[in-house]
Amino acid sequence: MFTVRVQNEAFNIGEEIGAFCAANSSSGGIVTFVGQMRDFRGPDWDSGTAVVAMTLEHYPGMAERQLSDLTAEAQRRWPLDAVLVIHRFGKLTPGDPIVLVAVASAHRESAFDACRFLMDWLKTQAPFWKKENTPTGATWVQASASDHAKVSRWKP
Amino acid sequence: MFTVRVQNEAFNIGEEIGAFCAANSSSGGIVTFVGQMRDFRGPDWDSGTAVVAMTLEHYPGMAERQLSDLTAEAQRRWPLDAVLVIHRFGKLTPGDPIVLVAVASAHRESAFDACRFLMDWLKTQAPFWKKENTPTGATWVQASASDHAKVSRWKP
Amino acid sequence: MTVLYFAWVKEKVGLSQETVAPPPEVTTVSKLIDWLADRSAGHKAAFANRKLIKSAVDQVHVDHGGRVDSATEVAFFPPVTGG
Amino acid sequence: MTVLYFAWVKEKVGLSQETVAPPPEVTTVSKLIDWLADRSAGHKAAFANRKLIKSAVDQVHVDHGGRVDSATEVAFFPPVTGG
Repeated sequence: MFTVRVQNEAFNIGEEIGAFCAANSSSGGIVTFVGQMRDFRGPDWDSGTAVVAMTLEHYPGMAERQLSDLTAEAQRRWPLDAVLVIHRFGKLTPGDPIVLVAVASAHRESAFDACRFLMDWLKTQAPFWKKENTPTGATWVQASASDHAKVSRWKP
Repeated sequence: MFTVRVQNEAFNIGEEIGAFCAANSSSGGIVTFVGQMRDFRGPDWDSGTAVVAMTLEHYPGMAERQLSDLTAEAQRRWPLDAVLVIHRFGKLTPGDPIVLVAVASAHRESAFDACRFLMDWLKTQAPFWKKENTPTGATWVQASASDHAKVSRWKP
Repeated sequence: MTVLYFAWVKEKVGLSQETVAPPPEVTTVSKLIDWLADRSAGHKAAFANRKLIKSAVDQVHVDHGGRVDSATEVAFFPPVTGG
Repeated sequence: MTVLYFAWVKEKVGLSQETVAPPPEVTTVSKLIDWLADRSAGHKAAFANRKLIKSAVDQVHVDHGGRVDSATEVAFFPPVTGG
């Protein structure tokens, strides 16, 4: 099953991954990526700035469509049994999961490759924008140049 | 925290991954691999042979030591916040999780690389042996040549 | 044509969306930016450095050379930062 | 010296472990295999094709050229299939 969910509600990582594994118990390997909201910005907590909350803006319609297109592309490239993508929008607090990508395949290589492909593309293509609230005000997060470099390895 | 568990008892994937993510909520990215016991042997279910149960034999002492050494090597190679490795032994039934590797890092690249490194090495180095019970008898699983090829990419 | 703005582009323009009817010579994203920039001081500020602005036509990423003649929805936003 | 056997090596030998005292000229894994193979028909069958057999000395993987002079624990097993 190939599922994309773009949602305001928080989700429970353990429940989602547990259910995904149970639903795909015949798949040899399951790889998941979880991105969580960090409570700091910068190289590490000590030298960084505290982030007390985050607002994730998204482009309704296009967000779902982009993630579905990426999932379909992953299916074309690798033999996959199932994919689950969940992405939050709205207000988040530190520790909240932002994104979950889970991939099931008979082959662990394919599961690793497809999960990484989905994350690399999601980071540069999916229309979401993070605004961080720090003690000194709210600022839009800058896009990462290295994220754009990473995606180039997946060019067909 | 860097934890290795080699255990006879079944474990709950969702609970383990949920607790790992909660304990590492400041890590930007968490990558997990779950290997589950398949109910068939062969390329797919239709052309394969049913597997009704499995016994995982292990080398007590060396299994824990190998997995701890691999985890330490991953720590040397990548900036990791935490690693959890759980590997079952004993009698398993289809759908049971066999292995879980979870890696937390500030950098998703490092988390992906380290998780894959651990799985590739675990498959060729950790002293576990699978015996499958099929309707026609019990047989030891053959080692995969491709698993040995995969590990060569991690040579220092 | 519906034009959508997101993130700081939205904040500078001061609108999340608007319905516009550009003249027929506005055939590309680039020309649409030229045309929109004249609508208000907010628009001008948002599009001041157009290299920072990404665009989508009918929910598909396109560069500024992309056609907008038959578009029903055009969106402008900074590089994405999800995940 | 304790010798351990796993998986089908154990089944062929018919033992999971045994304590042995090989003579001083048994300095390598390869020589230990030669020496063990003579202990029983089961041992001979297990070590018939030694290319199939992996070894560990004191819980560290070594090839058949590895030293066993000062080993306290030597293990023989097929290629691992965990994970």
